[in-house]
Amino acid sequence: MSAAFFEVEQLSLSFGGVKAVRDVSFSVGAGEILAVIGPNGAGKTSLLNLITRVFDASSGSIRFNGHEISRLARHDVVRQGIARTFQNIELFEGATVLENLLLGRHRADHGNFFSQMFNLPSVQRAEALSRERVEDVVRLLDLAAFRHRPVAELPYGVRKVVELGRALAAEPQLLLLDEPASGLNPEETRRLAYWLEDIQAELGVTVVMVEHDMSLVAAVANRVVVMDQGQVLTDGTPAQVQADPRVIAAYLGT
Amino acid sequence: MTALLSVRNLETWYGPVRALHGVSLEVHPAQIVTVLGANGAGKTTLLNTIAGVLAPSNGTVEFEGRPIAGKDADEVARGGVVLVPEGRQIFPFLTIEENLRMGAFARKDTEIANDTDQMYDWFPRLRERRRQQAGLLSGGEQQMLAISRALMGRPRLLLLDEPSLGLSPLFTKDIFAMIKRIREHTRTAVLVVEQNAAIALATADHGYVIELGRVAAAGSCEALSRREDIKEFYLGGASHHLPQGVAGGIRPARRRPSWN
Amino acid sequence: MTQLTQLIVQGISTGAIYGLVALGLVLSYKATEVLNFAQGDVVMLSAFLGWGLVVAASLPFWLSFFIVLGISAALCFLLEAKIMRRIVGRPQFSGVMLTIGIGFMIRGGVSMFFGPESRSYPTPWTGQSLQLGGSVVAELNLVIVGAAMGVTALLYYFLRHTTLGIAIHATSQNQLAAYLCGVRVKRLNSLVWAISGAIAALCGLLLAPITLVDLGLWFVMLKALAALVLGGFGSAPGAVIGGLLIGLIEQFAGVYLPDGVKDVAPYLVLIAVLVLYPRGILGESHGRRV
Amino acid sequence: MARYETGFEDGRRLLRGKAERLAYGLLAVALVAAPWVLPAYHIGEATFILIMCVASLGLMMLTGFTGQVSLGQSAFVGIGAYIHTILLTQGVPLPVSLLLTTAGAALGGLLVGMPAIRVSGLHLAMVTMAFAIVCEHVLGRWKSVTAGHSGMAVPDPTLFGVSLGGPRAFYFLCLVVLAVVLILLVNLMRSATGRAFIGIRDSEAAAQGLGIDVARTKVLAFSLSAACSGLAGALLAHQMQHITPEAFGLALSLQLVLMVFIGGLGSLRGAILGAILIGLLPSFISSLKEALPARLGAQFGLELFVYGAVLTFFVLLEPGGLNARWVRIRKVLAEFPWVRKSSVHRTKVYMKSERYR
Amino acid sequence: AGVADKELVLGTHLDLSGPVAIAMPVIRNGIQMRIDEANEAGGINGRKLRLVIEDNASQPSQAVRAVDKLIRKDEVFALLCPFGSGPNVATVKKAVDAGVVCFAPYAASGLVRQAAGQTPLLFTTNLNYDSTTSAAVKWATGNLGSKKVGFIYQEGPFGELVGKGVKAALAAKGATLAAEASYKVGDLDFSSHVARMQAAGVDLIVCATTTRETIAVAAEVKKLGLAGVNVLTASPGRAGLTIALGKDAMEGVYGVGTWRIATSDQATADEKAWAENYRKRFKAEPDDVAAAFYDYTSWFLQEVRNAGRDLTTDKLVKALQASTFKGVSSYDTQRFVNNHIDPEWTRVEQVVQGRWTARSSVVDPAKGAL
Ligand SMILES: Nc1ncnc2c1ncn2[C@@H]1O[C@H](COP(=O)(O)OP(=O)(O)OP(=O)(O)O)[C@@H](O)[C@H]1O
Ligand SMILES: Nc1ncnc2c1ncn2[C@@H]1O[C@H](COP(=O)(O)OP(=O)(O)OP(=O)(O)O)[C@@H](O)[C@H]1O
Ligand SMILES: CC(C)C[C@H](N)C(=O)O
Ligand SMILES: [Mg+2]
Ligand SMILES: [Mg+2]
Repeated sequence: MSAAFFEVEQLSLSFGGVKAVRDVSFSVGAGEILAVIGPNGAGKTSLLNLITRVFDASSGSIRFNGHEISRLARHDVVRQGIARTFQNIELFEGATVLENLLLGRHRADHGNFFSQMFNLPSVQRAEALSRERVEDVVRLLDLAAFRHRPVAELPYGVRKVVELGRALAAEPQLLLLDEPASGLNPEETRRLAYWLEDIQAELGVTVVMVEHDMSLVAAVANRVVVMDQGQVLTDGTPAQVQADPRVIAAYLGT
Repeated sequence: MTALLSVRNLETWYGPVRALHGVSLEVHPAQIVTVLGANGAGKTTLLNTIAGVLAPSNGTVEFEGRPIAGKDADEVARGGVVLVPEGRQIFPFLTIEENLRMGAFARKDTEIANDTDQMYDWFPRLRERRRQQAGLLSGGEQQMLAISRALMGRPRLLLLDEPSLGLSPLFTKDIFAMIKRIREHTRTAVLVVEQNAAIALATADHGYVIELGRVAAAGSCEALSRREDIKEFYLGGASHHLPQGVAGGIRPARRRPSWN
Repeated sequence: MTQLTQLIVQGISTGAIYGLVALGLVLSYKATEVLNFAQGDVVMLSAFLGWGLVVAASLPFWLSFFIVLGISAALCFLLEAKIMRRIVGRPQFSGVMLTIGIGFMIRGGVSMFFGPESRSYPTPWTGQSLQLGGSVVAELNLVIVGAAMGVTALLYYFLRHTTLGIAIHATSQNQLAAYLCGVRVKRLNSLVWAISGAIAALCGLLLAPITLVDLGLWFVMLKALAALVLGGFGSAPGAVIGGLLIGLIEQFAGVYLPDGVKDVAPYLVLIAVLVLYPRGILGESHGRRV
Repeated sequence: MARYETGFEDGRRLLRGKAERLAYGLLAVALVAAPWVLPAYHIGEATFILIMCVASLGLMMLTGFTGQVSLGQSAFVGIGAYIHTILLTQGVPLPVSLLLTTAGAALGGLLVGMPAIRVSGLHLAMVTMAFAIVCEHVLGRWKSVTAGHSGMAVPDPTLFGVSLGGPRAFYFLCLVVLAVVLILLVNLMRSATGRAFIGIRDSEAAAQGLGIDVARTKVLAFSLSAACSGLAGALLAHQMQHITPEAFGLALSLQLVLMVFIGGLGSLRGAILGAILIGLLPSFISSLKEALPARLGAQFGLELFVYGAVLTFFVLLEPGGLNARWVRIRKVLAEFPWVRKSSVHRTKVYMKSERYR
Repeated sequence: AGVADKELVLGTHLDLSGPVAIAMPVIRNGIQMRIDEANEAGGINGRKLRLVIEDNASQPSQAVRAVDKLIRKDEVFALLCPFGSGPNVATVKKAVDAGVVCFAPYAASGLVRQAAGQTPLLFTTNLNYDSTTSAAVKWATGNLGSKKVGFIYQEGPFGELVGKGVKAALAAKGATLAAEASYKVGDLDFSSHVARMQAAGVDLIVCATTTRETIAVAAEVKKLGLAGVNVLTASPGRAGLTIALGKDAMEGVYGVGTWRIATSDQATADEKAWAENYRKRFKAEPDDVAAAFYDYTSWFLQEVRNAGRDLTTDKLVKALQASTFKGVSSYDTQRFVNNHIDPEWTRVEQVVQGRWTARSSVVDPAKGAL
């Protein structure tokens, strides 16, 4: 598989003495869903943080669509078409669901500062367009009932969905999800699986997702990368890794 | 046998919103009880109300025969009911060691050092990092810390709000095994809210299902696991967990666009 | 040479006062994350109370000293228990707003009760000075430096090495979790405010002989704030270091820099330090995980 | 009062429904008619409040929406007042001078904002406060430009040869400026930049993750709020007729912050309500003094005491600020016959550390 | 405005809540005492007097609003002894433009006059800080042999003006200031100011300071044991209050006296009666500043009476311009020349055994000795 859509090579990161990520390499083809699994503290979140430039990698490269992105400014990563969710949910607590979703579209063209101040017709059109796109997301994720609710008072599960919606509103080509199913019950996890399939099939979005729920991974992932102690332990199809004795010993348990 | 914890008709509001509509449940000594329910059903609200984090506007909570409803959380905790809250409430700028020390804040005995060692044995990851600021731990590591901090308080009733959140499958199994072990050793009763209903029902003795702030079903875990509706909603379908590919399962119908 | 030592000695003793006031701020900030803008007014109030007891009620100095410490501690205890507690859970700056309002009330109240005139009263140290290595030091200055060092050492030990001290840190970082650990959060917070009130009273009683008992005493707050921030919010040794630094800067800028620079020198340093070290000199650095 | 949206634009509309259009129409009429109804003294007070509204709207941008507390706003008001006065004495026409002043203050905000955004929270409050102290000092010392502490007389505002110095004319000048500022800010807040402000306030990590350039947006907010404050300063100069550096000291900064907090963070209406309350306080207190028995009324410090008491009262009573109370009242009015007793159920609250942001 | 059938409304603004509030009670007492006396005697020309006091907190901006209220809402006839250079400079024009007489502001007269522009409605009684201090410094260089002069001053108009006087006096002798150090209102610590003086080796420290600061400087000089260094304070620091508070620290300090201290041993019967009256009214020791403001109020009311029953601003101004006055605190009879008090009687005094004691003869800096 040459000229992969998204590719990480020899990526490393350490905090003082702690080597959180060590020489991690993998690649994802366009439209694939890649799951990253591994024990707690294996460095999965750190890996996502490296990709979205929260941390500077001590070495290695990240290529997306043929561009090297490991030196971009943090806010420029989105412009490349990468959006993410957070393990501990980072919503804008003081805003409503709708505003959160609209914020997801920050990178779309909404006119410059002055035209916004004067609310020029171009700005009005852009805003209406954004709202339309956001409504698509609302429809997809079934959030209509919560549209005008402040996120601060939503239950955990809904908040997770809103965060997913916000990332989708950015119309990314690559979606990074950090434990999207944590806190969801099996029924809800199943809904999530459908959404992920839709996202992949209808929107053509590539997904890299960190997840502990093996049922979800088994259901949607095309490929799985297993990490342990900052390193890639193995990779393969869900069935392959689930059968790997090392994965069972370190991660799945018997 | 009298109940260790008995909750009767509990009602809790968030400002104008009623989240619990009169919930009753019981936990007996050395019993493991699980509470299941969809998102927003009110499970967290229930545990928080029992622990004194929220104040009920109606109903009673009795622990070892003493009423504890409406008391402050610290008093409830000192009385032997310790909650591991949703969303890992650790002390981010204290070290792991200090976090554990805070867990034993109300204790005066000399066993604290022993217990700390015990925690480190159960969670070796924490020993490695014990002088590190807790806020820098990974999500799962923080969850381990939250659980072990609660255990440091030697509770007689442990309230767990989604302990498996963010834990690897292996660790989830470990945690539930541990709950059982602790119960065996110290006869600590446990009330656990869990999304992973399969493992919760396998571990617990008794279960409650909460829907929209009311108890929708209750019974022994075996009985609950056999019920079709529970299999469907909480155990993820009858036999297989998730459909393989788009073909499997029944898709929920797409909603039409709605405006309000 | 003597000029130099004189300046250093003087700088340290003024700085110690700033540091001492800042220590009170550190405490209440540590426990409740409220930056107590009324601290300066409590300092002022204590000085007036001291005058009331020593001059108006003709009590012996040391008796008055402890009574004032007690009154001020009780006042701050009540302030936390009855007022500050009501804004728990609101944005951090609400505390600042509230204490500003309370500070105004204290200042207005003192001025209504005692009248706005300045006054003075004798202390065991009034007018005593001694030669120290060729420079003159007022005894009072030594007392101040001693008090600042003593209080800092005590606080440092208390906050670092006692379980209760750690509980104070814990409470401010995650109040809910502290409750769940069985910490009597409310009582602890009030207690910490009481200690901070006692420290404020100490400052007031030590400042009065230098500056007169005066409504303007609360101005010391501005310098204390600068000291607090410079040292890195919420660090007891940091506050004292910040205070000493500001004291010294003022002295040296006052003598060696062009006229007028002295008044802004501490603030210029403050800006420079914070822009370079956004968390202050001894501020704890903590990343936030996402 | 359920509202139905019938198109994507409806979500952004400013005035919804007949009732609202009517209410704001009446308000506008009242504001225009006021100078003919009110006695001269009250026109002056109203003008002062209009000016304070402009300044507090500026600070609301920064503190209420972007979450950056500034205790240094007085500096920008001062800078605005001085630039405007100097330009006017140089013969620059009023509208040009107002624009240049706004631009100048914005530039000032930019220069201060760039280093200041490195710190946040209370640290930022202290840095900006230090800046305000330094700025006041410089205004007092830079005698060749500012005439030092003796201050400068401010020329009367004239527009195309017509003097706007009279109470009525000046009232209208301020009213127009406030209206323009308000409309521009409302527009901004309902578009992408406004959302970005809120995003930064609530979660910098997420904001960055969505492609918001946090540093740039913060500096923008700084600059914008400085521009408003500078503009307010220009008007304030006319209101004072004689400006001295002390007029732009810490007390003014505190007042502005109080307006924003008591009005209710994160709402433009709050900024205006806050400005009205804090702006009216001094006259309220002085009339209170006359109403009190002479012995009490003549006490020194009564002003301060009452001022502090009112502040304390409002901070304690109105967690969400005046704006929240307004919203609640409006809701009750809208649902009138079916008034529901809500929020009788007190919930416990816990302090959330803001250090861990 | 302000003249009703049975009432005459007067206004003033003082620093009731700001940094100089300490100095206000005596000022207010002085004014109030005279007004109460007049009212007790049945008012003036059949009108009772009502004084509206507003707070300016020493803030020009607040003063503007206070004056606005006094003029527009209370519609006062005149402003009587409003306090502070900053507040007065900022508001005087507003007042006189509105046709309100501004009488005896306690502020740097020259600056207030400059701010007011050409107007007959402003009457200043406060001796110019520059000319009076200048005279005192000249006296010191002659009589104390001071060679190197240092200057500690409050930032603001008051300090600047005193500085002008000091520099003028030195320039006349071909000298310059050896060192200067400023402070802001509210500063508590003066050690660095005095250290700066010490470093420059001065033998006379001129202070443009008020009560607290004067004491602090004197105390610091004492503490350091600076031999042969004299302290000379401009008129605001030369007050009974300063000694009452500063006690021993003030011993030996020189001051620029711009009014007589009515409570001295050589008090006349009138003055003794006044002092007794003051004690009775306020249950406090009489104060020289109170006496001065009692006098200014007296002078004003004297001319209100002379202006007659059909009182107008014009009439009052004419009456004032033609008036002469001698009160409990004046060295001798004074009048208004160009609406400023004349002659500007001054003398240098020193604290001896807890009392301000004359050291020079009484002079008018512009004209010579009394
Ligand atoms: N800022 C930091 N400073 C120090 N150590 C850190 C920091 N961030 C992460 N670590 C450490 O790096 C390791 C990897 O953390 P990471 O969050 O990537 O794990 P993870 O694989 O996402 O685990 P989990 O499944 O529990 O979320 C952890 O052991 C953690 O303690
Ligand atoms: N702070 C709050 N303010 C208002 N409503 C709230 C608040 N917290 C929870 N709720 C509401 O109370 C109901 C119960 O919430 P709760 O958090 O107890 O659910 P849960 O069963 O724990 O859900 P989850 O599985 O997602 O954690 C929900 O409808 C939620 O919207
Ligand atoms: C009168 C003096 C005390 C000085 C006063 N502050 C002034 O400005 O004039
Ligand atoms: Mg993780
Ligand atoms: Mg929950």
